[in-house]
Amino acid sequence: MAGTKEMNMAKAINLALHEALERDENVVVMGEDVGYDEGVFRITEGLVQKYGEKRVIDTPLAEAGIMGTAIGMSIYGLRPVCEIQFSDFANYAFNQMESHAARFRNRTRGQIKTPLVMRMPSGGGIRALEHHSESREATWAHVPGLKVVMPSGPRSARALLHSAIQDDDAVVFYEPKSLYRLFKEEVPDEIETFPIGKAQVVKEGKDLTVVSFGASFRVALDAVETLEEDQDVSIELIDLLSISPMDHATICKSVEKTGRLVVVHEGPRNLGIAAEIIARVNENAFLSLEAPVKRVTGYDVPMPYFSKEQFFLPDADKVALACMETIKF
Amino acid sequence: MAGTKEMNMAKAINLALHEALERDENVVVMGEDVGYDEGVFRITEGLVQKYGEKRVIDTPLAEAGIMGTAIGMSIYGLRPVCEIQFSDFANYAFNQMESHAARFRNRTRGQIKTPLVMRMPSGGGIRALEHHSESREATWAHVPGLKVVMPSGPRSARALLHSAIQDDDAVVFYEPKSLYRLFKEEVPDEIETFPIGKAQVVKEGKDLTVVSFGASFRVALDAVETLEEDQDVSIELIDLLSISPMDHATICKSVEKTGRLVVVHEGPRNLGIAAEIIARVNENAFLSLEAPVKRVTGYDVPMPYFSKEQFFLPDADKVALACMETIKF
Amino acid sequence: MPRKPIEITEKIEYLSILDENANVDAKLEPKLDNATLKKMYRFMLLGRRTDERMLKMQRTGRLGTFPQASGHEAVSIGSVSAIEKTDWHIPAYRELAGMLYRGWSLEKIILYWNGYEEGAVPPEGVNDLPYCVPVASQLLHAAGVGMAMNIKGDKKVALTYFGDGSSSEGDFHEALNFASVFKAPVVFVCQNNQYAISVPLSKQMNCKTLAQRAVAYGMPGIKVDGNDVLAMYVATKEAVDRAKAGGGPTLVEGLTYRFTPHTTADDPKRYRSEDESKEWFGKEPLTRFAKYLQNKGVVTAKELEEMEAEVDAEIRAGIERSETLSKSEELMNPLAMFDYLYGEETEHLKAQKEELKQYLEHKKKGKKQQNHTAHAAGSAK
Amino acid sequence: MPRKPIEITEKIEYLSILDENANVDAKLEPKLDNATLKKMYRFMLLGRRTDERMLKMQRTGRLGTFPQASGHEAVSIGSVSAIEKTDWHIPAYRELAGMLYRGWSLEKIILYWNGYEEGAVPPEGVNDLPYCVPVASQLLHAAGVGMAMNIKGDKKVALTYFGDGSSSEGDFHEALNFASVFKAPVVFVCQNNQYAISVPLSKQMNCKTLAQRAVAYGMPGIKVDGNDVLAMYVATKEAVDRAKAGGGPTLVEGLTYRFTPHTTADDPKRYRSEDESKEWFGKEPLTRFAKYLQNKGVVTAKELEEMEAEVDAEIRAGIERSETLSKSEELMNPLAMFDYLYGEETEHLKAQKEELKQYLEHKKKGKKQQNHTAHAAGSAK
Ligand SMILES: Cc1ncc(C[n+]2csc(CCOP(=O)(O)OP(=O)(O)O)c2C)c(N)n1
Ligand SMILES: Cc1ncc(C[n+]2csc(CCOP(=O)(O)OP(=O)(O)O)c2C)c(N)n1
Ligand SMILES: [Mg+2]
Ligand SMILES: [Mg+2]
Repeated sequence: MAGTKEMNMAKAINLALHEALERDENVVVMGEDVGYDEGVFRITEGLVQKYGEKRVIDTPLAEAGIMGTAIGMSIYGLRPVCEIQFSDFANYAFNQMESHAARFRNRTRGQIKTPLVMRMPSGGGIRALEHHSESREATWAHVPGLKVVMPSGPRSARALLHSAIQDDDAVVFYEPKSLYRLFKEEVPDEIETFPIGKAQVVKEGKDLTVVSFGASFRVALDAVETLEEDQDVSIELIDLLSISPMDHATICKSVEKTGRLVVVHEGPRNLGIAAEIIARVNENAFLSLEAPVKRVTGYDVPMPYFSKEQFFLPDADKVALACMETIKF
Repeated sequence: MAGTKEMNMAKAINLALHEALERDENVVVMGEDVGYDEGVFRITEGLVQKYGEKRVIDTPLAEAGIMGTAIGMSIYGLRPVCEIQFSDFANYAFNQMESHAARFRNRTRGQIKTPLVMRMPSGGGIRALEHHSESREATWAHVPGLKVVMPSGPRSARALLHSAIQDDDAVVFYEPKSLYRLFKEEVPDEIETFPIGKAQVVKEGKDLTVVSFGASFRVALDAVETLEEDQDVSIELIDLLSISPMDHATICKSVEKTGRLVVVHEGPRNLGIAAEIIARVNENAFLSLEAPVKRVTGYDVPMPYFSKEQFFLPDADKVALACMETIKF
Repeated sequence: MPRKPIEITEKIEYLSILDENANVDAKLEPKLDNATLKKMYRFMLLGRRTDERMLKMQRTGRLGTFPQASGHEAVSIGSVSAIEKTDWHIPAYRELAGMLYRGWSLEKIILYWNGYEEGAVPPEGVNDLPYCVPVASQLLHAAGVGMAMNIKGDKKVALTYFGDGSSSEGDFHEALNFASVFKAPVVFVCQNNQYAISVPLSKQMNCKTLAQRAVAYGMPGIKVDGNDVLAMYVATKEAVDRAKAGGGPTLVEGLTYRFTPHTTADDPKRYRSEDESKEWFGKEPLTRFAKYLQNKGVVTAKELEEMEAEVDAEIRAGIERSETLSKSEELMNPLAMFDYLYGEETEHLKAQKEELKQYLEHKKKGKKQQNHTAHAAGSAK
Repeated sequence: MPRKPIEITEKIEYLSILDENANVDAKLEPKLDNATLKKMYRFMLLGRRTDERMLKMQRTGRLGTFPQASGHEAVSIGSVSAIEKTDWHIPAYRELAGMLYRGWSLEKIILYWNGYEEGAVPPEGVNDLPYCVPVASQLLHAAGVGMAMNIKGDKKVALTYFGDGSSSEGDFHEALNFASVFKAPVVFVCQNNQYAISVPLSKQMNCKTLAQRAVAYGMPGIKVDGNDVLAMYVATKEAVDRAKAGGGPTLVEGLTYRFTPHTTADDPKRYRSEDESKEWFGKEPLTRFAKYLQNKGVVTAKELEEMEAEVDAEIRAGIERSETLSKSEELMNPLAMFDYLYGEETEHLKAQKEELKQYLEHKKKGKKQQNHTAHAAGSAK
């Protein structure tokens, strides 16, 4: 790798947007307050100043409108990168995404495609108002025809965003907002892409596999590091990165080695991503499993108002407990 | 049980609506074409004639409008029973249901409730147009705060619909449309309710548990009956009925006995109901499992246009194969 | 500190040129050459006859349920003939005539309603989207296409359609608003057939005209006799020209009537009176246009007859091609359901495709075995 | 076969009664008794001072992010004072003054913005819904409440609010349309502060006034000086009376200005000029109303001062109560997150509640142990 620069995730996403606008004139950025306000999280900083109002578009306040017109624009040949201000409000765009972005290619036997990205901050941990903290990636991942990815830090955010923008299909790009400015990481000077549909084994281990993604990945990492320091255990840690398509092969390979699995995510448990991971491990590595797979996830309630959101969220202690229970099973 | 009458599922649902309007003046029926047209499937036959336009309401063509105003009406004290013409179009109502119907009680600490029903025909098998055949119950079941049920025939349809209407929470009521007029069944004269959140063991067995619901339940039943006739096997068959809350206790108890499980449903596999069932069996009956759980489900593609929908759908042969593979594992 | 009326500056108009008795308002009559006029009529006729033939096919089990389009030919053809091939045509599902005009083959149309994705693949040489089922959602695509034209600096227009009932959907509102804010070159044509399945417009909205909804978006609105193909043409052409000149979108309401049930699954007697239907049959769009063409000397009665025969032959040939195609290996291949979802094959779908493939092979073997057994049993008799 | 303009029959008006210099149009002035006028002012003041105090709390970490409401008092109070307790009040999130007027306690307001569901529980004795975050979605609830009133034959009204930007959402359209079709007694009040966060109204819609959107629903629309509490009262009262008399809904646009950032997380310098803000500060709603009250002899300068002191004390007491409450066992109990989702306890949530409970106990034990160890370590020193 040539040079690198240290930056936080907000900056890394902003960098990817600058780079994408620079290298491909078909890329446009659109959404509520993405122009002169530079986004409520300042992710679109400097874009309208540099690329003008034609390519960095402050839209009316209407999520179906944003995604529906983005579909039209993508069919025309553009590559819209849309910001939904908070993932919670993407509910309003569900029909456009499910009925159209997910289907145009299939129903026209490959003739029409919709290369667009729906970027959205998600998840809890920043003491935000109600309807500003949910993690409902499973809702989108259940839609055949969409791709759903979620980075866990600056480098994966920038790389996955480039992958998403270059992808010829509609990609839902989750931004775990609690990570925006949580930490910095080295990001290569050269534009990098991560293949959509591939997980990363971040750390090898022998006794247990832990799979996570997004902000929960940081929690899982924290737990794993503490456990390996304090206890005599060796844990393999996988960053899912791509939620759909999901790379169960990497997970199953790991479980074949460790025999045990804990999945950590912030979204509700019932029909959450962990359920599908368990189902695939059951299908592909059943005989390797030596203990039930543990789910450390959000509970099946709406995210509590922020005074008690920390109790809803997975934390390192919850993860550590689950890991030890699974190892000792 | 006193007397019974034989009827098909369309008639049984219609009966429940008549009964509900009759016994509770707060019940109102609303939706597109539910009045003089009596619904595109004629489920609302005779209602407007008997209960008038104030209580049987032809709404404008707007699904968010239907569910959003129903929420307001339910808060006011009514019990709206809404028809979404095809479940596919409920996409448009997703925000109202997810952000509001699922949350009012919780966010007001029990002060405000939204007793409403969202009825909708779903699933394939009737050679319908695109966007008229999907099964996406998992999308709704993943929403904390909603209840989701799906009957598998006339009797369960009428009983569950009464339960849903009497329930103080928002209930998504799936109607597997291919069953509307497929067969008749004895339905008791007295009004009957089935507890939401309870599955039914329809048939006991020793070698394998099969769980299904809705139209797929008929397919599963068919397969089970054939298998027991043709092969030396004993299969326990469970009709899930309630998708959320889900009665995993009944499933796990069965699996503890049989050690083997096949789940059959029409919706896409990825993050479908079977995934959650597998996850719960993994959590609660891990040591009993003697073979990987098999999923016989729709594939992870949009429902193909109808000339090839039968290949997408679970059929009795697919189920039978999966059962035998699981038993022989 | 006054109390005063606010003046509405949006121009909302009504237009009719060719009345039901084929009287024409010469001042308003568009200057169309004979070839164009003939082409317009021909496609109205082709649309009508195809619709009728498809109904027969449906009744005899050779076609799936479909939304009939008889009566909607003038709205569709009057508007579509006002745009160029390179412009965009974004239909709902009653634009049969217009789609044929744009080059959608009869076999595609039939394949679509017979449950083949191949029927949704747009023809080459035009910029068309396929039928759209979730009502009003296509309007946002049109707005987006129009926005893209502005971004790219292309002087084109997007022509899109929706029903009267569909104007109740939120997507209608968002689409007209986006188009208007971004001055997108879009013409929104309402097929106002006065019913959404069974629900009459008076229960769908509380305003006198659909056209006046344009006031909410600061755009011009025009209500047109939708059975008058000339008026539809004029209204659309003005809107197209304005859009291409940077004047933004227009709402065109074509008042017409469904001469048929909503779809082949519907029974309009439940909600429409026979009198009402009869009255509207009298306003039928083809008859008056045929008369106009004859009066003008564009076609003779004989030519009209010949056209009927031509159209009939064309439809027969189309049906035949569609039936051949639907029996082709490619179109019958169920495994194709996995092939077009994403730009590349995913491992996950590859596995499901394999699963279905093996199942189909297993079934085939099973059948062969059964046939074999049956055969053996037969020969044993 | 004419071409003619369509006449718009919906009445769209503009209303202003009390101008920024406190000149009053005597012909239009509502006849309100002194007690009512005073009450209106008092709640405008309470709203303003609460907003200001909450900002200070937020800046010092004692409150979460919240949308500030300073400047919106006249729209809120002018309208809310036109309904009865038994009517329904369905706010968005800038109706701080109106909610206080309706009986929402200060501690509830503060609890809400401090992340406690208890702040969303409506007070007894009124028919209020809590704050609504997904913009425009509450308008459908109001339409439904209005429809229910008609079904039940209740002569009440639902008063609901939304922002200028929110009128771009599809739910806005569907709500106004449903209300209008069903002649539901609903008054839709737009807090037109000319911005949706940073996006000015000119980029949100392309029509001159928001009020004219009423034309699309066949309902009356009125644009009001939203800093003029008398005009807001008159416009709303007329709409309320009409609604209760069966005349259906009205759209009331109150033109005003946010004197603050959008929320405490926002920086308006990015998108609004200081000049513009200064101009609007000059149109401030409280000052002119206070002058009017003094001119009219309703209050004296001294009384106004006393009111300030009272309000200040009230806010202090409210903050105190909220801080006591937020430390109460009940409000601190994380396990409550499982208790209100459904009417009955489900097995599934019971298990998750138990899981969290055990985890919390485990943590507590861990902490005790740690403390113990720390203590032991300390004593060992
Ligand atoms: C979002 C959505 N809801 C419901 C339907 C079912 N549906 C199909 S056509 C129709 C009526 C449409 O009425 P209108 O817009 O007037 O068009 P028309 O069919 O009369 O041409 C309905 C309710 C649908 N296709 N899409
Ligand atoms: C559906 C939805 N999308 C986005 C947001 C985020 N958001 C909160 S307020 C706001 C601007 C609202 O503008 P306006 O309607 O004019 O009301 P104002 O805040 O100016 O009072 C936005 C975009 C939201 N709350 N809901
Ligand atoms: Mg219609
Ligand atoms: Mg605003």
